[in-house]
Formats: sequence, C-alpha cells, structure tokens
Amino acid sequence: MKSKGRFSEFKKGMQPTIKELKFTLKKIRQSPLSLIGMSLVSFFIVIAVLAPVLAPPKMADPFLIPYGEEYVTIPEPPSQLHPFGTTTGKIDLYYGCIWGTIYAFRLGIIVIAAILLIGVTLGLIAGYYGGLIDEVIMRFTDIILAFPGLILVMALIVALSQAINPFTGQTWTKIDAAILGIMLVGWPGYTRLIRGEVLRVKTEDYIEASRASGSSDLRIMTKHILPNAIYPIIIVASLDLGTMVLFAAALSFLGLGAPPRYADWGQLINQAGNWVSYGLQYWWTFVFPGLFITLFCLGWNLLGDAFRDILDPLYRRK
Amino acid sequence: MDTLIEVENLKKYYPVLGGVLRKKIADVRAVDGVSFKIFKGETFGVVGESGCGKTTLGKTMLRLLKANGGRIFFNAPSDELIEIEKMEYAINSISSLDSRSIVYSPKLLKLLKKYGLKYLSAEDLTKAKELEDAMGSLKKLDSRCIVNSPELMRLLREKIPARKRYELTKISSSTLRRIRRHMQIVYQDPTTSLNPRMLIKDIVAEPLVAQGIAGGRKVYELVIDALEHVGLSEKHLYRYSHEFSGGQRQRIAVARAIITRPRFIVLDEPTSAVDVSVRAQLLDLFQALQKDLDLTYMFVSHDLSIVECVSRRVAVMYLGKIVELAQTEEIYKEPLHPYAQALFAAIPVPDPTKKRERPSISGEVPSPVNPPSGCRFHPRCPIATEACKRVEPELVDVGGGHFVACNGVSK
Amino acid sequence: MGLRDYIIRRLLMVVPIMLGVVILIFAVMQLIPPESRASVYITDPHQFQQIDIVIEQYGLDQPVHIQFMTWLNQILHGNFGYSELLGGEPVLEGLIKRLPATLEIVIYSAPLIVLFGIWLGTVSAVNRDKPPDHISRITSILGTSLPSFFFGIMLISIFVAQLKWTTLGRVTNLGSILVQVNTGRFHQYTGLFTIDALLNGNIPLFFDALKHVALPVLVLVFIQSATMVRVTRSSMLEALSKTYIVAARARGLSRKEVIYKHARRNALIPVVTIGGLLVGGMLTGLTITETVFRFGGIGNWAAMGAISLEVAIVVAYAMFSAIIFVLANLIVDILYAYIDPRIRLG
Amino acid sequence: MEQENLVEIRNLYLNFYTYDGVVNALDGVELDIKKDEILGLVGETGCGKSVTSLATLAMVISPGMIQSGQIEFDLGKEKLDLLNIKERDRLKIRGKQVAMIFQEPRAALNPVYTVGDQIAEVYYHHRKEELTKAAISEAEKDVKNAKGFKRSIYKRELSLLEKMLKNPKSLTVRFASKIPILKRFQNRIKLVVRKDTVELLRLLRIPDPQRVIDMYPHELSSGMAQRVVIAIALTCNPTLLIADEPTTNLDVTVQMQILHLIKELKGKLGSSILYVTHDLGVVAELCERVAVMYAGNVVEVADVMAFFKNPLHPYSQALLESIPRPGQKFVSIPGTVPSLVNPPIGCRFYDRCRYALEKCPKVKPELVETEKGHMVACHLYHEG
Repeated sequence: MKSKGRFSEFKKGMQPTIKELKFTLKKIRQSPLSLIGMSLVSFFIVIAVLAPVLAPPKMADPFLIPYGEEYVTIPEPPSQLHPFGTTTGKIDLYYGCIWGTIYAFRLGIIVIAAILLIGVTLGLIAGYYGGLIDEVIMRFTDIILAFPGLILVMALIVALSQAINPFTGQTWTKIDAAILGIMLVGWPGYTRLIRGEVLRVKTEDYIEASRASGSSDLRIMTKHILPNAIYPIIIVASLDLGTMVLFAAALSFLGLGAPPRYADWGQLINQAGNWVSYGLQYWWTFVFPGLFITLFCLGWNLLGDAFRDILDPLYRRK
Repeated sequence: MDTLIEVENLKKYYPVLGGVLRKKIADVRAVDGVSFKIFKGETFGVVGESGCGKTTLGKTMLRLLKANGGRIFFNAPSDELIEIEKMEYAINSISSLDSRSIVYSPKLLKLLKKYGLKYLSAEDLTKAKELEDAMGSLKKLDSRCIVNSPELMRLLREKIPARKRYELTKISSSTLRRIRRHMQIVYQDPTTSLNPRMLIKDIVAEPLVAQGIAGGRKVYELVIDALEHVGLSEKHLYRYSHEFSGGQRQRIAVARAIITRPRFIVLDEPTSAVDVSVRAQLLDLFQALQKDLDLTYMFVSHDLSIVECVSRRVAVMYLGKIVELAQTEEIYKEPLHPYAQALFAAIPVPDPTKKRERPSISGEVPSPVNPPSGCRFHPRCPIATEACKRVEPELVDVGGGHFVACNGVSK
Repeated sequence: MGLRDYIIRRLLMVVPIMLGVVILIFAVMQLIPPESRASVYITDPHQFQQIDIVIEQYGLDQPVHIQFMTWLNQILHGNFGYSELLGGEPVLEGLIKRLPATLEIVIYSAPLIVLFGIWLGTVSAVNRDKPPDHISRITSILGTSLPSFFFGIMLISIFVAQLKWTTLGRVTNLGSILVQVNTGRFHQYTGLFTIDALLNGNIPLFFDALKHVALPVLVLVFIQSATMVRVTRSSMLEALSKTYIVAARARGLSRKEVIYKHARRNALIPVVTIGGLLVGGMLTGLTITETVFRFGGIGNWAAMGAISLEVAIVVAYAMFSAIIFVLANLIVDILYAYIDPRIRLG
Repeated sequence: MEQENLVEIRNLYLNFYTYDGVVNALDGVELDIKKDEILGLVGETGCGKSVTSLATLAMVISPGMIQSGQIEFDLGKEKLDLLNIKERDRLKIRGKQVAMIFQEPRAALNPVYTVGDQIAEVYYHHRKEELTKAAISEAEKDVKNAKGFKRSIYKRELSLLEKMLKNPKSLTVRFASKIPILKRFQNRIKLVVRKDTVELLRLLRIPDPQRVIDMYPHELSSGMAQRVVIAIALTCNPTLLIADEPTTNLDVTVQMQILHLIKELKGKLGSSILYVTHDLGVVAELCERVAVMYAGNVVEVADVMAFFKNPLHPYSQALLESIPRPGQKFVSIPGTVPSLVNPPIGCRFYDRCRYALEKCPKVKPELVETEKGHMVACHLYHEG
C-alpha cells in the first residue's frame, strides 16, 4: 500500500519531466533538419549495435581489420565479398567502416564524459566561489587555450609515444596518447562555458531566495545553479561528440592516431592517400570512410543544432 | 511598543573596481548610515527612487548582503518558544486527543524540569516514565506529542524567555542559517525569483528541507498548508512556475516565504511586476496573512500610492540615507523634507478634477559613487543654503516620532 | 582613460600566459627521455653522434628548475634545436624558410573567410526561416561536419589527378624557378610566389601559383567560415530583435538602411571576438590542409616532424602557434574594446 | 467644439503566429485620434495597446501580421489608408508625419552611434532638401564675401550643393561625396544639422547640448535618454506623436518632468499625441480623452472627465476601483485575462464581468456611442 502510494507520487513527480521530453520530441519532429540529424544518429547507433552481426570479427581484437592471406597491394573494387572494396594490403573497407562506428562512439563517449566531468566540476567551483580559486583555475585554462588544440595534442603524442605508460608498462601507443591529449585540450572550453553560465545564473533572484531560505552552498550549486547552467553545455557536448571524433580522425589521418589496419575511419583515409594520385580510379578507398565520418559528424551537428533551438528556455516558454 | 528589529547606522558599500590592476577605486554608497526601528506587527514602508538604496537596505537587513558597518538587532523567538509552538501544532493536529490524554515528549519534560514546573503530579510522572519505556518499541509515534493540557502550555510560555535578541551583523553563519526561518523575503519579479527548473512543491518546500525543519510526509502537508494560505491548492504541486500567471507566481513566492512561519518578511516591490487588477489581490493577501500569522512587514516600493495604503509608518530614502520617517498619514499629508515634498507632489493622481500645477524639482538623482557633500539633496533643493553644502543634517525627531534630516527644518 | 587602462591590463596579462605556455611545453618535454629531447638543444648536426656530451652540456640530468632555466636561456637566444631528418637544418631556420608558403595560403583565405562568413551570415539572418537561410545553415553545418582532409582528398582526386588542372605543391615546376632565383633572373621579394611573380612581371607564373593555392584556400574557406556564418547569423538576429531597430523603422528608414546601418554595425561587434577563434582554426586547418596538398608550409613541416618524432620541430611549432594565437587574441580583445563605445567610454 | 479626426483606425485585426498557435492580438480595433489632442490609451499588459500604437504606423513586430482593417491618415491635402499604400510611401510618413517614443529610452537608441548622429540621420532622411537649401544660402553668402582662391573653392562647393539639390543621386554628387577633399562640400550641411540639433536639444531642456550631442546613449541617464528620444521624434514636427509608455520606467520626479515637457511641447507644436500607458494617474494628469483596451478590443472611449466620473464599461469600472486608496479595502478584478489563442466568441470580458448578460458570451458587443463623445462596447448599454 505504502509503496504504491510512493510509486504514484513518483509517477506524479515524473509527469512534468515526461511532458518536457514529449515536447522536445515534438519539436524535433517538426523540423526536417533535426529529423535528418536524429535519423543519422539512430542509423549509426543501429550499425554499432549490430556490428558483430553485420561484420563478424575474425581476430581476438575486433578492431583489427581482417586481411587476406596473400598481401595484395592494389585495392580491389567493391564486390560480393568486399561490399566497399579493399584498400592497400587487401584490407576490407566494409569491416573497417562498420567497426569504425563502434570505435567512434567509444572514443566520443569516453572523451566527452571525461571532459564533462572535469570541465563542469572545475567551472562550477570557479564560477560559484570566485576569488583566488577562480583565478587559478581560469589562468590554467588560459594557458591550455593559448594553443590551437590540434597542435598541443600533436606535441603530446610525440612526447608520450617516447614515454612509459604506467598502465601498460610500455611506451604509450599513439592512439592512447591521442585520446588523453584530446581530453586535456577539451576540458578548458567547457570550464569557461559553464563558468560563464554559473556567473549568469548566480545573479538570479532565485539563488538569493534559496540563500534566504537557509540553503547550503552545496545545495545551491546542485539544486539551483547546475540545472539552470547545464543546458548550453549539453548542447555543446552533443555537437562535440561529432567534433571529437573528427579531431581523432584528423590525427589518424596525419599518422598520429590509430595504427594501420585499425578500424578507424581517419586511418583508412590515410591509407587511401597513396591511391588519390590515380584520380577516381580507386574512389572507394577514400569515399566510403570519408562518407562515414562526414555523416557521423553531420548527424551530431544537426542534432546539437536542434537541441540548441529546443532547449533554449526562452524559445520554449513562448 | 515591541521592537522587532533595530537598525543602527547601517552601511552597505559596493566597491567600484578600476585601474590597471582592478583595484577598488571608489565605493557606491548604496546604504550610508541608516538607523530606525521596526515594531512588531506593523508594516514599515520604505520609499524612494531607483538607486536610493531601498532594496539594498532590505537585503542587508536580512544579511543577504554583508553590511560594511553598523548593527542590526533582531528579536527572534527563542528556541524554547519555537519548541512549544511545534508541540502545540502537533497536539492540535491530533484530533483524537482529549484534554486528559498524556502523550510522552522528552523535550517537553526537559523544559518542564528546567523551568521547575511541577504541574504534573508524581503519578503523572510515573505514568510518563512508563510510557517512556513503552515508547521504545513504538518508534512510529511522534515523539513531540505531549500532555494535552493547555494550562500547562500557558504556564510554560510564561516561564520561558519569549524572545532572543540576535545581533545579525555579528552572528556566525550557522546561527544565521538557523534563524533564517524567522525572516524571509519576497522579490519583485516572481519569474526570476522562482527556479524555472524546479517543481512548485520543491520550491515551496525549500526552506523546510534546506534548514532541516521537517522531512518526509510532514513537508508535503506543510507545503499544501502554505499553498492553501495563499489561495493555491494541491493540484498545483507538480507544475513548473512558467505554467502560472504573474499573480499566481507571486503567490507561490509568498507561500515559500511563509512556510517556516517567519516573524518578519521583507516585501521588495512585491506588486511592481503585476497588473493593476492583480495587484489588489496580492495586497489583500499580504494583509490577510499579516493578521493570520502575526507578521511584520517591511514594504519596499517606489509606488508611493500603494505604500500609503499598506504601511503604518513610512521612511523616505534619498541616495542611501533616510531623509524623513513618520506615521503614514502624517508624512503623506504634510511632508517636511523638501525631497519628500517633491516626491509626493510628483505622484500622478487618478482624478482629473485635481489637476494642479505642481512644482517639479529639476535634475536627476546624482550618482551614489560621489554623492554631493553636505546634504545630499542640496543641488536639487529649492531651499538650500550655503550651509547645506557643508553640513550633513542628522535624522532628528521633530515631535511624535516624526524624524526629518534637513538643515532647514530641524532648526 | 578606461580604454587605456584596459589595454595596459590586457598587455600585462600576456606575460603570465606566455610564461605558462613555456612551462607547459617544458613539462610536456620532460615526459621524453633525455636522449630524445637532446635534439631541442643541438646546434650542430655532429652533436647527434655525441648525445652524452649534449646531455651534460645542457644539464639534462640536472634538477628540473635548473633544466628549465637552461632551456629558457636557449630559446630566448633563438636556439630551438636542430632537425636531423627533415632538411637537416636548425629548426628556427627551417621554420622561417617555410613561412612564406603558409602565408601564401593565409593572405588569400583569411579575407575570404571573413567576407564570405559575414555575407552569408547576414543573408541568413535577414531571410530567417526562408530558403536562403536554410541553404546557409546547411552550408555551415556541412562545413563543420566535413573533415578537411577528406574534402581535400576529394578535390585532389578530381582536379589534380583526374582533370589535371593543377598539381600538388606550390607551383608546377619549382626546380626551374629555383634555377632562375639562383641565376638572379627571379627576385624573391616576399617568398610568396603569387606576389613575387607579379613583382617580376611573370604573369604566367602568377596564374600558375594562383591555381596551386586555389584548392587549399577553397578547403580552408569552406571549413573555417562555418563558425563565422553561425556567429554572424545569431548576432545579427539578436541585433534585429532590438528596440532600436523598431525605433529606426518608426523613423522612416527603409529596410535596407535599418539592416545595414543599424543592425549590422551592432552585430559585427561580437563577430570580432571570434577573430581569435578563427586564427586558432586557421593554424589547425593549415596543418592538415598543407599536409593534404603537400604545400611545404610550416603546417606540413610540423606534421612530418611529428610523424618522424622530431621533438625539436614539434616544440618550435607549438611555441610558434601559441605566440601567434596569444597575440591574435590580444589584438582581438583590444579591437573589440575599441569598436564598442560602451567599453571604450565606459 | 468638434475637432476633426487625424487618424481613423477601423476594424483592425492583427494576429501573432506563434508556436502555440495564432494569437488574435487585435480583434477589430476602432480608434479615432483627433487633431490637436492627447489621447490616452489604457489597458493592462497584453491587452494590445502597444501593438495598436505600432500598428498606427503600419508596423508590426514579427511574428505578427495585420489581417485586415483601415488606418486612415489625414495629411491635410489628402487622406491616406496606411495599409493600402506602398511601403515606400509609408516610409515618408513614418518619422515625418508620425513619430514614436518608447518605453525604454536607452534601448530605443542605437548604442554605437552618438546622439548627434542619430538625430542627424532623421534630418537627412526627411529634410534633405531643406537642409541643402540652407547650406546653399550659407555658401552664397560666403561666395559674396570671400576673395581670390577661397572664393573659387566656395564656388565649387556651391555648384556641388546645387547639383545635389537638383538630383541627389547624380553621379557627380555621389562621386564627390566619396573623395576626401571634395567631400567637404557636405560639411556645410553637417553644420546646419548640428546647429538645428543643438537648438532642438535646448528646446527639450537638455543641459549642455553641445556636449550631449557627441555622447553615446549609454552615457546618458534614462531621463536624459528619453529627452533625446523625444528630440528625435520632434525633428520633423510630426502631426502625430505616439508615446508608448514613455515614463513607465522612469522615477516619479523625472516622470513629472517629462510629462510637463510633453504638455509644453504639445502647446508649442500643435501636434496630436497618442499616449499609451497603464497608469490611470498619468492619464488623469495629461490626457484629454481616453480609450480603454481589453484583450485586443477597445471597450470604451470617453473624455477624461466623463471617464473618471462615470465609467460605463464594467471593465473600466473595475479598473478604476482597483486603484488602491488609503483607508479603503482593496478591490480586484476576479479571474484572469482569457487566452488570445482561442478567445471567447462573444465579449472577451464576459467571465470576469459582474453584470454578464445571457447574450454576452455569444455576441460580441460593438463600440457604440451612448452619449456625445462617449463610446462603449457593452451589451448593457445597447438597445434590445
């Protein structure tokens, strides 16, 4: 009896949230661009989930693309066996593109989660307390942001690939170094963004009203400031999920990310570089992986763009 | 008359940063040496134009802003009184009790012992002791319930100190948080004073939850009680503030303010953001609550005609100073300070037959960063003399609790 | 008064940031074993055979703070080390040598990015929710989604390899030009081929160099102007919703006057602030684009250096781009304060 | 004495197309503005009074759209329906015949231009010919008085100005106004404008106009900014001045100053004023006639005296009663304003009205004259 009462209360409590969610979905349905974004992202999620079925792994590490027994340099065009054709060394592009999707999700989610955690915590603290803490945190972000991101990551990869990774006991692989580097250059932007939001929210009357009600700092931060400051960050994070994958792909393309034969779109395009000089003769070597990256980013960008409009409280309340 | 709040020479400055190193180069003197008393049960009006420091004064008095000087004394109810009120509330809400029932409360026993009340017979005490043992297994019973004897409560009320005088400018932040329940604030614009991402039930319950006054089911009951006080009901609990009209939002803000049963509420322009037709409803509500809950208000507003209707006494502020303070009828009928005169004369009267040619003062309020020397009003004052540029007038009683700060009047 | 203080304050802020930049680079370098990072100190190729001596000479086995001071002393004297594999030259020399190639791309793409971005953003905002707006939004979203290396490769395979309109690199026949330079028939005034060709009166060479620079510029403009479009659009929309726009219309000003005189002037103030962002994007974009088109600028050089793990090159490039970036942000901030009367006089 | 109508608004319907649906913001608004009067337009937030005032200029803020109606404007020589002419012709009326002042004076001024620039812009826009003529006469004087080389310069300036008067878009003029040294011929016009601007600012009692003219809006206090906005409105001596709550955000003492100023200027310039406000005190103080709006309708129009003595519409009565008076109980209007997305078919005040009749929710009451000059839209006063 009691638990049922509690459940109905919980249900009542969830109703407004569900209403907001329905509203959001309705708005997404209304705009064709966000609909495209939504379907693209869903498409990639389906591919990622079904990857073991679509392209059954043949090796212990599923991210290593299987290759034929004899080494064939010349790429083979799309065929029954290799739907997207092969690239240097008889590497199956279809497998690479499919497993590249999982890899992209994995990379994007890990990087964004870490960046969000660090960035939001530090930004919240800096913005709320101000003073010396703020000064120290913000000056540190200034220093990291004084570098164009890619270039600092390049330097880190060069350094780390000659240093010992404490987790593995060997020198850092370029791919791990790249992920670490992207995290390192990613968080200051979030810290700045959320700090600005916190400073804006902090001056609102309801924060003072909460203080007048006797709330502690922690309560004000978690119950009032964070819920009102987080939305722009969520939007940026959804946009960045694509951007970070693009970033990693660019590094792989330069040869500073995934090793050859790894299921990474950027790496596959790097491989295709050798065949570009033949014009469109070996078009499949770069068109397929390129399309995958582009559509992946496009999906997240469109979705983020839609969120930007929909989650804007001003727009909502109208 | 009972003094609830006493303010002595209160000062609140905001720093103006400047220069290469962002150092403080000047002060905005928002409140600059203000003294007055607010009596229990009254509505104390504070009027003035924008930038005169009236809102800052209200917030500084609640220590939402830290004062730069001066003292504030707040006569809050004593902890014992709060305890007794809590018990009475508990007893009243248990309808099955009759006047002979004895319910156990260790806290009351402690109080009774402390103040040497031997109202309970030895037999009753034994019974209570037995109950104490029995209670151990009945955890569900509310431990705050007590002997249902109004007589005993009355006696106890006489014994305990009813009030405790806190110096708000000195107390620690933990004490401050504890007595926040006795003083509250209602803001001008409910769209910004209510968290847009919180449900009404959480907004109204916040003071209870944040200060740990109540928990669980109790909170729910108290929230509904508070909402009913302001004319809303249970069906509004699970909504966001943007789903309400302006008047209703302000009611929600009021419900949050009264949920801890405060003694003192600062009403900071509470009707400025609503339309005329709704304004009257809110003013009605404030008066009804004042009667029901024994509230004392400080009503801050730039709308002089409303202040006239609601306040018993009114203070007029100009550039961080009180220039005149008196009973409402007195000050509105015959203001003494030249600024107050100009201010009251400038209110447009909604009666075309009373169209009169009134003198308007020239110029605008100067910046509070570098207020004029001497009397701050002298550059705009029609009766200013050379002396006014040098001598800063003090707020003095010119008879019957009518205070004026003007060199021309006090002489 | 306010502006002067602001500028001084902003200039002073550069000092700790630059110090922080140097410390950060030094900290990253510390990850590398002394034998590998010795190349950052080397001034002469023979020293590669005597790494132990280099380590001792520059105190690479000393405590961190002493190492830092030694290194700071070196870079302040212009010693950024020696590149062993790429070019075999002092790093600073290598950087300066390759700068004109990069500048050649920059001087064509930067103005185009700004003009194109502002134009498209304005068109988009003025025609909100109409076809031009949709087109511009799609263009800008594509710009942020399309990887520059993929776009570049597509362009190469079509225009260079398939249609043979142009070749990779800076000019079709670099060798013959270098011969002309050595024999004094071609003066290198700036190092930028398009400009030098005009100054030497060599019109065919001008067009040839222009054709070579066109594709990288196209990639950069398409990718980098996306942010510009987005910011211009939103700031233009905000300006258009202001009361002073209604007021201007109520004064009888035409739509065109209202948009271009009242709204745009206000809208461009926040657009200035992304100037810094743009420089950062350019530096990143150049690294990739130059590599794709084998353009031989500093970006291409740094990317090759990174692949071959040439610490000295990467360190010098990171330092160089940080300096450019910090200076760009400094200029942007001062410019912003200057063009907004609310800051200038407030 | 019956005055003629300057503006006649008839049957004005205006919708806002929002995400929640179509908001019927104006529902057949009927309003006359007489020549040489101050008409107060009163109502609560969202009743459509500001929308009406903008619509008088045939202007709507997006996402609004005027559905139908007429706005007849008497220009003396001819009557124009503002909704029925080309936008180009409307531009000539806005700012010249009808000028507007706003609630938030600093927001109504462009932050990146100086006060002088913004006033001059209106001068150039509407009075270029006049200004050129003034500059020509100045130049002629100079030509007469000067000798030698200077004279030839003045002569060239004069010829350019004359050319500009004849055809301001001619190639020579456009070319000359771009070239640094030749450009100077325009300085004469600038000087004339500056002189006039200073005069204007002085008329508005702005202290130290020579300095204020070079200030940016954010440097002005809001009272001063409102004076500047009024100055811009008065550059062309408009026949109608629309004031949209110009004193709502000002302090009472400053409000008093501005009200005095408006009254005084009206006496000097002889233009009509449409004064939008929610403050009945200001109406009583300033206006001669008053129109009350409720939920997109004009419900009552009357002389100020008659309105305050004998309000007819139940809403007007309730509005007047809700003014707090010391010593009396507060009276409020029960209920809330109906949503304008799906407004009631009949009288929009019906569910808050204490006299509601049976036909009120079904039939929309027309605005009918009950006494001379007193119009009301309520079934209580209609025959049958």
